[in-house]
Amino acid sequence: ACGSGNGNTTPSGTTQPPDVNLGVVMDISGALSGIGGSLVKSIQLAVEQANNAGGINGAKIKLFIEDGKTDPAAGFEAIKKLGTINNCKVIIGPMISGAVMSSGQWALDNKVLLISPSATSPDIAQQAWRQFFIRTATTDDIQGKAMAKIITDAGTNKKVAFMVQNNQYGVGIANAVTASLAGKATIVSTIKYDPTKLDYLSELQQIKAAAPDFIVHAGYEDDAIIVFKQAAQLGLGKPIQWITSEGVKAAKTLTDAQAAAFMAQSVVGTNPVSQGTLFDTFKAAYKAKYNEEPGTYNDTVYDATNLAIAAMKQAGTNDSAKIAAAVLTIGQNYAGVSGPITFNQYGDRTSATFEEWGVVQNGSTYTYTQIKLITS
Amino acid sequence: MDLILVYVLNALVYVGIFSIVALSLNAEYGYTGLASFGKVAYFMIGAYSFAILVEAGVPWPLAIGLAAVIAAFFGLLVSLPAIRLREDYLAIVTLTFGEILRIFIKAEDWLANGVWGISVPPSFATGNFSKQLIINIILVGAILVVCYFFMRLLANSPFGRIMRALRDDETAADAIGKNRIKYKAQVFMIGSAMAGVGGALFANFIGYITPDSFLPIITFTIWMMVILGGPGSNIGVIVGAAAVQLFERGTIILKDYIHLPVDPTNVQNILFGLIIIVILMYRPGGLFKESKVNTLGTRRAMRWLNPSSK
Amino acid sequence: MNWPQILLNSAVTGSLYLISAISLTLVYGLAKFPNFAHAEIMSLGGFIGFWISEQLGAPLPVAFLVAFIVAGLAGFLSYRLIFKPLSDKGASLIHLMVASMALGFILRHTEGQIWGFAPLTFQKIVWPSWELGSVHITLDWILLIVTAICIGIALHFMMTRTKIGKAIRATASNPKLALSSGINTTRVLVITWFVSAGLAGIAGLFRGVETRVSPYLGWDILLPTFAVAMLGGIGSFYGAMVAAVIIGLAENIGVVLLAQAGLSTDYRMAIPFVILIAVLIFRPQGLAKAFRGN
Amino acid sequence: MSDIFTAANIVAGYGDVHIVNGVSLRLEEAGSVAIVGPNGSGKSTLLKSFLGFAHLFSGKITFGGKDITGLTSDRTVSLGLGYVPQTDNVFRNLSIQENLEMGAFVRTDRQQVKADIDRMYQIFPELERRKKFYAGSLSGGERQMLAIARAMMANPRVLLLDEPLASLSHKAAEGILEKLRLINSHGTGLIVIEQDTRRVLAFAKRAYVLVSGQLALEGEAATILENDEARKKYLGLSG
Amino acid sequence: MAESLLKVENLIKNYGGLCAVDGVSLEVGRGQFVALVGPNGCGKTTLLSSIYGLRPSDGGHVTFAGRHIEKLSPHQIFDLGMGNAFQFPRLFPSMTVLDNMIIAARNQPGDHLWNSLFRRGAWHRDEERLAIRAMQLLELLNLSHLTFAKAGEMSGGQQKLLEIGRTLMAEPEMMLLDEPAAGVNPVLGMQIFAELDKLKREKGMSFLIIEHRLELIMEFTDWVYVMDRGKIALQGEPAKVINDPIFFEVYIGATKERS
Ligand SMILES: Nc1ncnc2c1ncn2[C@@H]1O[C@H](COP(=O)(O)OP(=O)(O)OP(=O)(O)O)[C@@H](O)[C@H]1O
Ligand SMILES: Nc1ncnc2c1ncn2[C@@H]1O[C@H](COP(=O)(O)OP(=O)(O)OP(=O)(O)O)[C@@H](O)[C@H]1O
Ligand SMILES: CC(C)C[C@H](N)C(=O)O
Ligand SMILES: [Mg+2]
Ligand SMILES: [Mg+2]
Repeated sequence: ACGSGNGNTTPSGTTQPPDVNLGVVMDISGALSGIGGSLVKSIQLAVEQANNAGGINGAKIKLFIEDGKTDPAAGFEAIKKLGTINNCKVIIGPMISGAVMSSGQWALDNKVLLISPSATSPDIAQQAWRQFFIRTATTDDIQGKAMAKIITDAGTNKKVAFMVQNNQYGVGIANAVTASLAGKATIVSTIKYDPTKLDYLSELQQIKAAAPDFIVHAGYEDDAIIVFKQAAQLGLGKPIQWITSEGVKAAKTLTDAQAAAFMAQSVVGTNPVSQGTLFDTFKAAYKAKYNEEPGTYNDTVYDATNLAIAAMKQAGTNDSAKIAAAVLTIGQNYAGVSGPITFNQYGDRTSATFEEWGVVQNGSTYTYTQIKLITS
Repeated sequence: MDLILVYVLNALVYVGIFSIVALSLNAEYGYTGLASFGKVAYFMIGAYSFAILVEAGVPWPLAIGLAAVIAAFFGLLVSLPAIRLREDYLAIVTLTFGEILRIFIKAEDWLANGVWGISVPPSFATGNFSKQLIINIILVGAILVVCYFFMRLLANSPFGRIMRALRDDETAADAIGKNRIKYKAQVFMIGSAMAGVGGALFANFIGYITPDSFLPIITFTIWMMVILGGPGSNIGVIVGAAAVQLFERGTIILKDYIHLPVDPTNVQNILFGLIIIVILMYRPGGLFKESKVNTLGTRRAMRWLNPSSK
Repeated sequence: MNWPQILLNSAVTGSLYLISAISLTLVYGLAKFPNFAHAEIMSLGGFIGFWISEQLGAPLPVAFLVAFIVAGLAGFLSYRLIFKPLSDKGASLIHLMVASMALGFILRHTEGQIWGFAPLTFQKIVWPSWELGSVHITLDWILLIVTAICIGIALHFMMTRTKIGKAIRATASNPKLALSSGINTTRVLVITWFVSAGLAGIAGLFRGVETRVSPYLGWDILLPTFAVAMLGGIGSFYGAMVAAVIIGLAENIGVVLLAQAGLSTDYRMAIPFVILIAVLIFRPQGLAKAFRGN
Repeated sequence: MSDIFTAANIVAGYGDVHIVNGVSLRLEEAGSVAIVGPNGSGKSTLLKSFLGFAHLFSGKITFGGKDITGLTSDRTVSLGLGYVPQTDNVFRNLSIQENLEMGAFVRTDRQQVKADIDRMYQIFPELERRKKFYAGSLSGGERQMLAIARAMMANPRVLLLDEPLASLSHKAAEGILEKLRLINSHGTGLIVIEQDTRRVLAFAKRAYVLVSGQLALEGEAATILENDEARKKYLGLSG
Repeated sequence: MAESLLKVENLIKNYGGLCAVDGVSLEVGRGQFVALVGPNGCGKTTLLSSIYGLRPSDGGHVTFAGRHIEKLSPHQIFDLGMGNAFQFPRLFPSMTVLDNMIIAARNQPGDHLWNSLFRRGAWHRDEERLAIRAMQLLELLNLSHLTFAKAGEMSGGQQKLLEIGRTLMAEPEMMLLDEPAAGVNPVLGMQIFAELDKLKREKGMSFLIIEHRLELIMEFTDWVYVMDRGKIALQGEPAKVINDPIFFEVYIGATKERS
């Protein structure tokens, strides 16, 4: 028998308070399965740490993990299942903005709090059901501005090409950058690519033909490796400057020597700045447990989980409205591993500091380095 | 309403929607032998048509009807080149059509908001999920009943006989005066329209659709329902739809209690595959046998052979 | 536009499709159904190759060999455990096809369980590359093209000149009659499945070396593979060669045209099919007749 | 004289339906046997059951003194039992030439095989003209010739033929019978199912009349040909 | 000769390089029973299937009941009143023998989707009549014990019979039959030909039949065309044709003559 979050049914023979259920909807399968899997690990890490530290006022946190399948409909189903069958009041997820859009109204109706680590679509900001949705990722708008700034800083009327994933993430960033560049640069080519396809030679060829000064890229480590590798093959580097997104800045990207060498030469990126020491501790713990580097959104999901746990502790009830309020109060200059977190009244992270980063070579290995901070 | 009950009803809506689509595949494949692996395309066309129409202010009952018509139109459009192909080619071409359509919706964001998807305003603004659920149950249930009886009428009529004949040997059917292109196109239109209705109901229920809700896996799921339930049996495919839903949800819930060292999603998919293979191997006709054409002619012939039994 | 480069890219794309299509078409022609699990067999080849060369550190030729053998065994097993029993029971084309999709599921998620869904990249080997004028060319591309051509020719000779080749075609044409001509059809099928799946493994490994390895590796190139096989005429190796060239060209030029027209390059996957349908309407048998001997 | 082929008490059918009920049949060394009977009486089923293509419920089959009950037909063919099915009897997607080569699949004497193929072309000049064509493109009669030629390529000791003369013109039918007579005289035993009863009974030494899965008559072919009842009921030779 | 029903003029059909039908002209009058004979591979089946639209011809004209049909597809030709039975039966193997029969009837109201679904009265009446007719024919063909068996589970000869029965079901004005008696027991073969003859006499139906059994040709046909290598070599009344040296040369022949 599984403990119920209501607190009134107690497994016989135990004196411990009943478990507190925490739901998780991550995309373990589908197009973003690579990320989804690692996010689950970070959540498990956070919960394990919290349980070792005494849980929620003595109660153990019990995780219920569902697969959102990178599909808004499936994500919605997963949320309904967690909310009804498992009686979860708080759910970490869903991972993609689409699933947030499909389940937002339901979350409000049924008073289930959704905390997403990665749904970055600016569209979500204005939704009527925002009371039960909070996110620890900054929206694409903010990053878009930061990326645009690098271009405008370099001079006016530069030629810009886009090479972005054809999903809400990539297109969102492309739109945000385009909006910020309006009148200040010319867009010469926009390629939206499918991140699950593994071959972008022709697309890159096309960009090359447009002879841009800058190429704005939005993607993740996995497709970025291929993009940069093949860009290197086609000689699509200096003097052309690539500007890529935070999704790329993962240790994994640099494991490929060819891609890393190319990045060291021709690629810079933007990234919300994390507070170094906190992130390093998290990274070490993650590495110790899973023997791999944490990737994209692992920091925000870790923060989301910790915020949820802290809020449940503080609210001391199973009332999701109170928990939501608690998250917003705790989330004022909260020291997260993904940097300081401050929510506005909707539960969106207000402006973050971004850095411009690059890649440097040390002997045979490559590492990320901060070039400068971007304040927009 | 009790939460568990909500979940069960919620599952029932899915059973209903997928039953409708499975019935449509039964018309195409079960009776006519058309290997339509583009089911998700018409489901998607229905869903998007409905969403766009409702957004444009068309009342939802009309929008469902129009979604069916639009899907039927596309069914016709695709069928014209496709039904001249061999069955395996037809399967691959229709499968690709589904993929291309999804890419199209993604790429052409002027049409349907591209990767962002469309929100569908609820048909009854109840502002309460449980009420919404009950309305949807009734709606989906009613349409399913209509589709079921429609299919039954069709299967036990001369037209149903022609469908089966096309499945067996289309050249022979042509040689006895049945215009195979016309009949196949008609079947494709019926199937697409029904799948479109299913899509419209889906969009109406879920309230928000994006291209990524329409992956080829949906086609495979529907095929599994038909193969499992029994191609050529209308009751069968509905049972198949219910069984697949039960299986999917059952395994999801079960994994909360049984802890496996492996990823439950993987286990679920592996089981999914195994079940199909086992069914094909040990019960290739599905759980329910294909129903014989039962027309007046059959009964008349029986009396002829056996005049004593009235 | 850098046409020489586009031509070379087309040859690379086409060569990969060619290996994949040839291996698909072997079983397609013989067992008479499109084997969708072909995709996951390709992925398997990629994973095995990755494991051998990246994780165990063996040289790449060894990886190719092992990938061939393991993928071949997987093909053999799938025949023995699934497709043979099914056809013995008289399963229809569609049933076999659905079974192959189901097998695809099983394999894909088994691979996902073992190696994960996150893509893996080959890093040990850095391929030498040259600039010939405006053309960038790498050694792995050359290897791929040469391998594809060799496989195409070798199989063509095998099918038309050798006894086993003819036995394969005889079994494909009429299994019962083959049996009563003294052909051990089971052995013929076993060999064919093994070779077919083995070649799929090689195609998958090439794809993996070129790009990356994931359980979706095969699925990503399955549809164009079908297009090449169908365009060439199932079972025809010269047909497949011509089709691979056509589709390689069409995709690479098509992408350029798409981008110039301001359309999404994702439409790329539609290109082979538009060509295919156009051809099929006028020539339902594809570019060549099935199993034409000469 | 010793029997090269015997079938005793054959019960055979499809699925679990019994079509042939307790039929026994034998063929002497270098003998020839005709099986005739109405449509659907189980003739083809009987033959198929010898080769494993129909379900053999019970009975015993020997060939050259060996028990071959239950062997698959690729084994029996290498023992020297040839078979020409009633339908689907050529490799449609192989050329004529390749069809003939396939007929000789079990043989290893390559030179002799070549010579034999040429011999077949002499007997069936229609085939030689079209030797590079797919068998699927042959006319009904040409196909029938190819089917028989293919089976003869294996140099069988006993040949089972299911309606070899159907669809053949007078000339072609006589030609085939003549050829069969020749190989028969060289020691190949023949079991022939045929609806062209007059021809086949004049040809074979002995005959069986199969009706509803059971033997109605058996004996010397000539005697059966003269049997008034048989002539009327099964042979269509009343006139 | 009776009023012409089918007229073939200079019909040509090529297979790649091979000219299977090489300028054939022939005519079948209303109420006539015409046979087409010739050695194997001379192009008889090809000729019939070109007439019926199964293999579009490469040249020449075909007129049926006053209409040009060379460009039509089989179902259109069927609708004009012709029927065709294949040399190798093409049945609907998963359907019952009865359904194989009923479906072949002409002008069924239920052929239309709308009627099938919503005007059930219309086709119900028709079904009744068709079922009776089908049973009568099945009895004639000795198949009535298999009424509810699947067509695919019949012997070679039975399938042949059903193929013929199906064509009879359509009650066409004219039937093209490709070796109807091949593989059919001679007793039954004779009965079938007698029945066709009856249809000719009572209903004025016309037949164009490919047949190898001379006794049937002699007994039933009015006119014989002899084909050889894609061309009509000879034509005339059966008694005359059979004694013609040309017929003897191309058809009966001395068997070793050509080798
Ligand atoms: N699809 C095809 N492709 C190529 N050649 C063909 C095709 N069909 C038939 N032929 C050839 O055309 C010629 C005429 O064939 P057809 O079937 O018309 O002969 P037929 O007179 O009916 O002979 P039979 O009495 O043996 O049935 C034959 O030589 C045959 O091999
Ligand atoms: N595949 C099958 N499945 C089930 N029943 C079958 C099958 N094939 C034949 N039968 C039945 O078995 C009986 C005998 O068939 P068989 O083919 O042996 O007849 P036959 O004597 O060869 O007739 P014919 O002279 O017409 O070829 C028939 O009544 C038929 O209905
Ligand atoms: C995981 C991420 C790809 C999700 C993406 N940022 C979104 O908003 O959908
Ligand atoms: Mg028979
Ligand atoms: Mg013929």
